[in-house]
Amino acid sequence: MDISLAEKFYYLMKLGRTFELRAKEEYMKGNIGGFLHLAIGEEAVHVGATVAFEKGDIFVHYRDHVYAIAKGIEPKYLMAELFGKKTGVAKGKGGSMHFFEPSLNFYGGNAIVGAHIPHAVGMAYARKYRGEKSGVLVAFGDGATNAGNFYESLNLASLWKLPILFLCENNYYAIGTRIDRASAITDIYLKAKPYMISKQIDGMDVFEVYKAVREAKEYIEEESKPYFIEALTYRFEPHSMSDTGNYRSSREIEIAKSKDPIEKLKKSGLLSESYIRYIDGLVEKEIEEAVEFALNSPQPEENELYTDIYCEVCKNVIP
Amino acid sequence: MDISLAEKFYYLMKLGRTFELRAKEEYMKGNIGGFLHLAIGEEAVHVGATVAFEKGDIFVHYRDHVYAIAKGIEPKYLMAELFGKKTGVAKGKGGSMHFFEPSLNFYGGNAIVGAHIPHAVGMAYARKYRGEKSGVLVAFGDGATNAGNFYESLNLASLWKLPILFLCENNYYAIGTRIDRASAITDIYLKAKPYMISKQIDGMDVFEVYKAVREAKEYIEEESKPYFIEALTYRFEPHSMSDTGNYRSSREIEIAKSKDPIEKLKKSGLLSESYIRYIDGLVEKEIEEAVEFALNSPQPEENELYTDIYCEVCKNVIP
Amino acid sequence: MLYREALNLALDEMMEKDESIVILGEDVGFYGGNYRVTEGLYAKYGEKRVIDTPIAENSIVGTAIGMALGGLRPVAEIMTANFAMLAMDQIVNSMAKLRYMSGGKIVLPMVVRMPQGVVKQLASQHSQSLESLFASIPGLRVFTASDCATAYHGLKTAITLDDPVIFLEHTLLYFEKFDMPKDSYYNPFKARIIKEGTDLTIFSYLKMLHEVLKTVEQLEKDLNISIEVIDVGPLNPLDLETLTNSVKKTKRFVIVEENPKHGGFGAHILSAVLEECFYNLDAPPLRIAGEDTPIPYNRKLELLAIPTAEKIYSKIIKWGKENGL
Amino acid sequence: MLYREALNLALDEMMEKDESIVILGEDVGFYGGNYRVTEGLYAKYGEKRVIDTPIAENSIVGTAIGMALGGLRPVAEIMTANFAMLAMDQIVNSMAKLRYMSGGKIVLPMVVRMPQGVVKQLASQHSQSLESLFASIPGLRVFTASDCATAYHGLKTAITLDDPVIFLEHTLLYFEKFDMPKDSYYNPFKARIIKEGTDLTIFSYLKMLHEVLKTVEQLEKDLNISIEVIDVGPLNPLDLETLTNSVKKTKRFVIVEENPKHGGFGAHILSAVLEECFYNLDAPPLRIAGEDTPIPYNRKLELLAIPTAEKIYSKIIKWGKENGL
Ligand SMILES: Cc1ncc(C[n+]2csc(CCOP(=O)(O)OP(=O)(O)O)c2C)c(N)n1
Ligand SMILES: Cc1ncc(C[n+]2csc(CCOP(=O)(O)OP(=O)(O)O)c2C)c(N)n1
Ligand SMILES: [Mg+2]
Ligand SMILES: [Mg+2]
Repeated sequence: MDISLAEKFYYLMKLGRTFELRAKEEYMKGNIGGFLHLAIGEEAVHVGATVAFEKGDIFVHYRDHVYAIAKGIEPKYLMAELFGKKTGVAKGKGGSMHFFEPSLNFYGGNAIVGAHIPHAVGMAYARKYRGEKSGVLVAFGDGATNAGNFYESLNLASLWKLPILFLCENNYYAIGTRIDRASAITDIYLKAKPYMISKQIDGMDVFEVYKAVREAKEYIEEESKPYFIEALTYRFEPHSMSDTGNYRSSREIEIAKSKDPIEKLKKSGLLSESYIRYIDGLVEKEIEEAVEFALNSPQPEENELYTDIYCEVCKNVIP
Repeated sequence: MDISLAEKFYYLMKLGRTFELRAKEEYMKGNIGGFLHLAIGEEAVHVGATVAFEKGDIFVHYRDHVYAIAKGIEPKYLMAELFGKKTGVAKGKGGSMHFFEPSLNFYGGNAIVGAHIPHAVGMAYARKYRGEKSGVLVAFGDGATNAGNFYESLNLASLWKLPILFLCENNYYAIGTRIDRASAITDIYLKAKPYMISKQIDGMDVFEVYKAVREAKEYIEEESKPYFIEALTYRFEPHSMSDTGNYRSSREIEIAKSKDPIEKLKKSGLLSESYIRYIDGLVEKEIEEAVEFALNSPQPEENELYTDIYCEVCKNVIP
Repeated sequence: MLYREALNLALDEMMEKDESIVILGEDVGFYGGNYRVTEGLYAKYGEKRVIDTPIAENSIVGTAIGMALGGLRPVAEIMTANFAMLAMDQIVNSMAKLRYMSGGKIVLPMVVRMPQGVVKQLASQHSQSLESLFASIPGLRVFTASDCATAYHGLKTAITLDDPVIFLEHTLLYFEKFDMPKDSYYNPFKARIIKEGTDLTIFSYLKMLHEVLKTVEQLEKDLNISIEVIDVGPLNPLDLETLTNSVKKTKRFVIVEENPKHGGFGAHILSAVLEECFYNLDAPPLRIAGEDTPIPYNRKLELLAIPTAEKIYSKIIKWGKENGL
Repeated sequence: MLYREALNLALDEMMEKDESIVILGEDVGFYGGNYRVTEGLYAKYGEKRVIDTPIAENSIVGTAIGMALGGLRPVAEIMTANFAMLAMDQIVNSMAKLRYMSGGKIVLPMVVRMPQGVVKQLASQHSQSLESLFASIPGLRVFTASDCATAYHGLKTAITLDDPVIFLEHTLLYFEKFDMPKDSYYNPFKARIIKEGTDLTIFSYLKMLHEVLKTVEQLEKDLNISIEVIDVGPLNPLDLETLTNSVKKTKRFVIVEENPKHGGFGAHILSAVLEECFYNLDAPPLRIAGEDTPIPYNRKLELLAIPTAEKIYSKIIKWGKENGL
C-alpha cells in the first residue's frame, strides 16, 4: 500500500473529523444553526471515494462536510458557511446542507433525499455529450434507495450508458428507521444489479473504498457505463443535532465505534507516530483558524436577501 | 382445458372487442370525445386476468374498457359513460379513462401513468389489515415500469408482505416510444425479480394468462406476499384515437395480428362453430343495445358540475 | 398543553374509538415522529396501525388513498410540506380527483398532515410555506391549525370527514404551549374571531397569527382604534361569511401571512373578500407577507424574509397613517 | 403559422445556433412530440440532442438540472402540466432554489415547457391549468405564450436566459393559426397591450385571451365604452408596470382566467394591481374564472366549468350595469 496515500487519507479524515467535532461544539454554543448532520464514523467512505474520484464531478446529500473538505474546499470557507457568514462557500445562504464549489466540481449539498441523483445523471449526460471522458460520482444514503428518483436514475444511467458511479453509504438507518423496516432488500447493491455492475464493500476501510472507487472510475470512463457501489458504514453520532439517537443500542454503537476508520488507519502501521502527531497538530490549527475566520467574518449585507435569484442581464433580451 | 371457461373467454373477449370497435365508430361520429385508448389485441390479458382474479380488487390504467367488461360491468353503462351521459358508470364525469365500479371491486381507470399502483398497494394493506384473505390485482403498461411510483410500490408490497399481483402488459410501446428506447431492461419481469416471484408469459394466449394469474392469486392469498407477471402482448390499434401510430412498421403489426387472441381461441377447437355464431350474434345485440341506451340516456343535469366534490354532511361536525 | 400534544391527543382519542384509523409516514412509528406528534402511539396501537414507511412521499399518499378505498381512514404524515412536493401527483391528480371523476362512487376519508413554514435556519429547501399550492386544487379540503384548540378539534374533524383533507401545521408551533379547551366549541369549517374589534380586521393563520397577537394591543393603543383579529382557519373552502362580515363591520382589513407575497395565499383571501366588500372599504387592503425570495440560511436574512411582530406593527402604523387612521 | 410551428421554429433556430441546447422529454424525438412541437428536430439534430425519455417526469426535470450544471442549455418538455405534478419536487426544491442556496455559484440556464388547460373532454386529470402553483415559487420565471409571436420570441428568450424558466403553453392553441411577426419587437418580460382602450382594462393570457378578443367589440358597442385588452405575459415576475399604468388610465379592470377562481392566478394579478391602484378605481375589479371544481368529461358540463366568450360577455355586461358603466 501507498504510504503517501495513507498520509493523505489520515490528514483528510482527521481534518473532517476535527471540523465536525468543532462544528458540533460551535452549534451548541449557538454559533451555528439549522440542521447539522455529522458524518463522524463515515469518513472512510467520504474521503476514500472523493480522493479516488480526483477531479471528477461529485454530487452528495446534506451530510456533505467531509466530502467538501476532501474535495479540497478550505475548511475556513465551510466553517464560515456554517456560521452563516458572507465569506462562506454559499455566502451564508445555504448552511450545512448546501456546500457548493463548482470550480472544484463539487455540486452540493441537497437537502431533499434523493433529489440530487438525477442531477448527477444529467451532468454525466453533459460530460458525455461534450466528449469529455470524465465520470460523475453521486453519493446517497440507504434511505434514498427506496425513493422513485433513485430508481428512475438507475434506469436512465443504464439506458443512456452514462459514466456515473452510484455510491450508496449504507449506514443502516434513515433517521430513526432501521433499514430492514423500510427496505425489502437490505443488501442495497442488489437493487442496482439488474442495471449495472454492482458491489458491496467495507466502508470502514478507507483503502478498500479508495480501491473500489478507482476501479469504478476507470470502468465508467473507459466503458461509458454506470457502476454501483454499496459501502457499509455507520454514523457514530445521531442523525443530526436535533436527533436524540435513542433508537440504537449503545452496544450496537460501541461495536461500530470499534471499527472507527481513523483508528483503523492509525493501527495499520502505515503511519509513523510522529507523522500522526504532526498532522493532529496541523489539523487542530487549521480548524482553529477556520473558526477564527468564521467568527471574524462579516454577516452578509441585507440586500443579499434579494440577490442570486434572477440574472441581472436579462431585461430586454432579444435572441 | 375447460370448455365452459373457453366459452366464457370467447364471450368476454368478443364482447370487449365489439364494444371497442363500436366505440371507435361512435368516436368518429362525434358521439364520444376525449381520449379513447383501445385494448384491441390485448384482450387475452385483460379477460384472462380478470376472470382468473374472480371477485378480487382490480386497479387498471386508462386502457380500461375490457377489464371493466370482464369484471362484469354491463356494457351499456360503460358505453353511456363514453357518451358522457348521466347513466354512465361515472355519471358522465369520467369518460373512457375513468370507469369505476367499487361494488364489483373495480377501482378504475387512472389517467396518470403509474399513479394507481400505490393505490393497489394501499388496498392490499387494507385487506390484510382487516384479515380478509383477498388479493389485489394491479395492471399497468411497460412504460409505467420506468417510473418511480412503480418502484416504490414493489418495495412496499414486498416489505409489508402484501397480497398483490403486479401485472405488466408489455405491449412494447409507450405511445410512440419503443420499450428499448425508454427502458434499460426490456424483459420487464427482471425488474421485479429482486423483490418477489416474477414471471414472463405469453399474453396472446388467454389460457396461459388465466392459468398464470390463478396460480399467482392462490400464492398471494395463501402466502400473503406479492407476485409479478409480465404478459407479452400487443395493441393492434394506435395508442389512442389521437395517435397516428406511424412509428410501427405494418409488417410488425401484421405479425402481431397473426397472433390475435380471439382468432387463436377460435382455432383451438374448443368452441363449436355454432357456439361462436351464437355468441357473435348475442354480443352484436348487446353492444347495439348499449349504444341505444347511451344514445337515449339523458345528459347529466347542470348542477352535476358541483356535486361529488365534498360530502354533504360535514357542516358543523364535532367528533 | 403543547401544540404537538394536542395533535397527539386527537390521534390517540380517535384511534382508540375507531380501528379503521391508521397512521403512516416516515419515522412516525418506532421513532415516535420527527416532531414527536405520534409519540407513544406505536407502543399503544402496534406497527400495523402506526406504520413506518420508506422515504417515498408519493407512495405514502398513494398508499393512503388505497387504504381509504379499502375502508380504512388513513392519516398520513409528510415530514414537512417541502417534501410533499414529491407527493404532488398523488395529492393533485388522485386524492383531489377520484371522487369527482368516479361520479361519486369513490369516497376518500383520509388526511394528509404536514408542518410547514420557516423554522430557524433550515435554508430554502426546508423553510417553505406552500399552502397556496394545496389550496388551489378543487376537491381538497385544506385546514390549518394555529393552536391547541384548532389542532385538536380540527384534526379530529378532519379524520371524521369523508373528504380528503390536507391538514397544515406549523413546525414552530409544535413546542409552543396553548390553552386546550377540550370541551368548548370549535368548528374547523369556520374562521375564528380571536379578538373582537370595530375599526380594522386582521386576518392571519398558523404562526403569523401569533405574531399579530403579540403586537395588536400596541397597535390599538398607538392608532387609537379597536382591532378584530381573525384566524382564517380553513383555506379551502374558505369561510367567507365570517371574513366578509367582519370587514363589513370594520371597513378595513390587513392580511398577515408567512408565504411569499407573489403567489401567496393572502391574494386569495383578499380577492374573495374584496368581491363582497369593495364598497364597504374605507382603506385599501394591506398584505404583509414574506419576501418574494427563497429563504436564506443566515438568521439575519431569514428574519428579513418573513413578517415579525415588529414589522407587522410598523407596516400597519405606516399604512394606517397613509389611510387616515 | 400554427402556434406549434412557431414553437418549433424557435427551437430549431436556437438549436442551429447553439450546440449546447438539447431537448428532452417523452416522445419528443423519434415520435416528433405528442403535439408535434418538436417535429423534425430529431431527424435534423439526432438523438443526442433530441432525447426521448422514459415516463419519469421528476427525473426529466432533475436530469435537465444536471445538464444545465454541466454547461448545456436543456429544454425539457413535460407532456402536459398535469404530469408536472410528478416533477414538482425538482421544480420547486431544486430548479427554483439551487442558485440561491449556493450563494449564486450555480446558475441554471434551462427551460421546462408544457401545455396546460382544458382541451376537450379529457376529464379532470388531464384538464388542469396549474399556473398558480408554478408562479408562487420564488426563483422561477414563469412565461406564458398566447400566440405565435409570444411563443416564438418568448421561447427563444427563455432559452437564452440564464434563469430557470417554466414556459406555459395551451394545448388548444397548438393547432391555431396566428400572425407570426418574426422581426417585430416582442419582449417576453413585459405584458402586451393587444388593443388600446380608455374605460376598462381586461387582463388575460393563454387561451382565455382569445375568448376575450372574440367578444370585446360587442362589449364595446353594447356598453358604449372603449376597452383595453392586455396579455399579462410573464406570471413571475409580473410586469406590474404595464398592468398598473393601464388601470390608472381606465380606472376599471377585469381578469379572465381559465383556472379555478379559488386559488387561481387572477387573485395575484388583482392583489398586485390593487396595491398600486386602489384609489384609482371607479369600480370593483371583476374576476371571470373557472369554477371551483375538477373538470368533468361531459362536454356540456366542461363548458360550464370554464369561461367562454359568451359568458365573458354576459358577466361583464352585468358587472358594468351594476357599476355604472
Ligand atoms: C424527500 C425527503 N423526505 C424526507 C426527508 C427528511 N430526511 C432527511 S434525512 C432523512 C434520512 C435519510 O436517510 P439516508 O438516505 O439513509 O441517509 P443518511 O442520513 O443515513 O446519511 C430523512 C427522512 C428529506 N430530507 N427529504
Ligand atoms: C405521468 C404521466 N406521464 C405521461 C402521460 C402521457 N401518457 C399517457 S399513456 C402513455 C404511455 C404509457 O405506456 P404504457 O405504460 O406502456 O401503457 P400502454 O399505453 O402501452 O398500455 C403516456 C406517456 C401520462 N398519462 N401520465
Ligand atoms: Mg442511512
Ligand atoms: Mg405499453
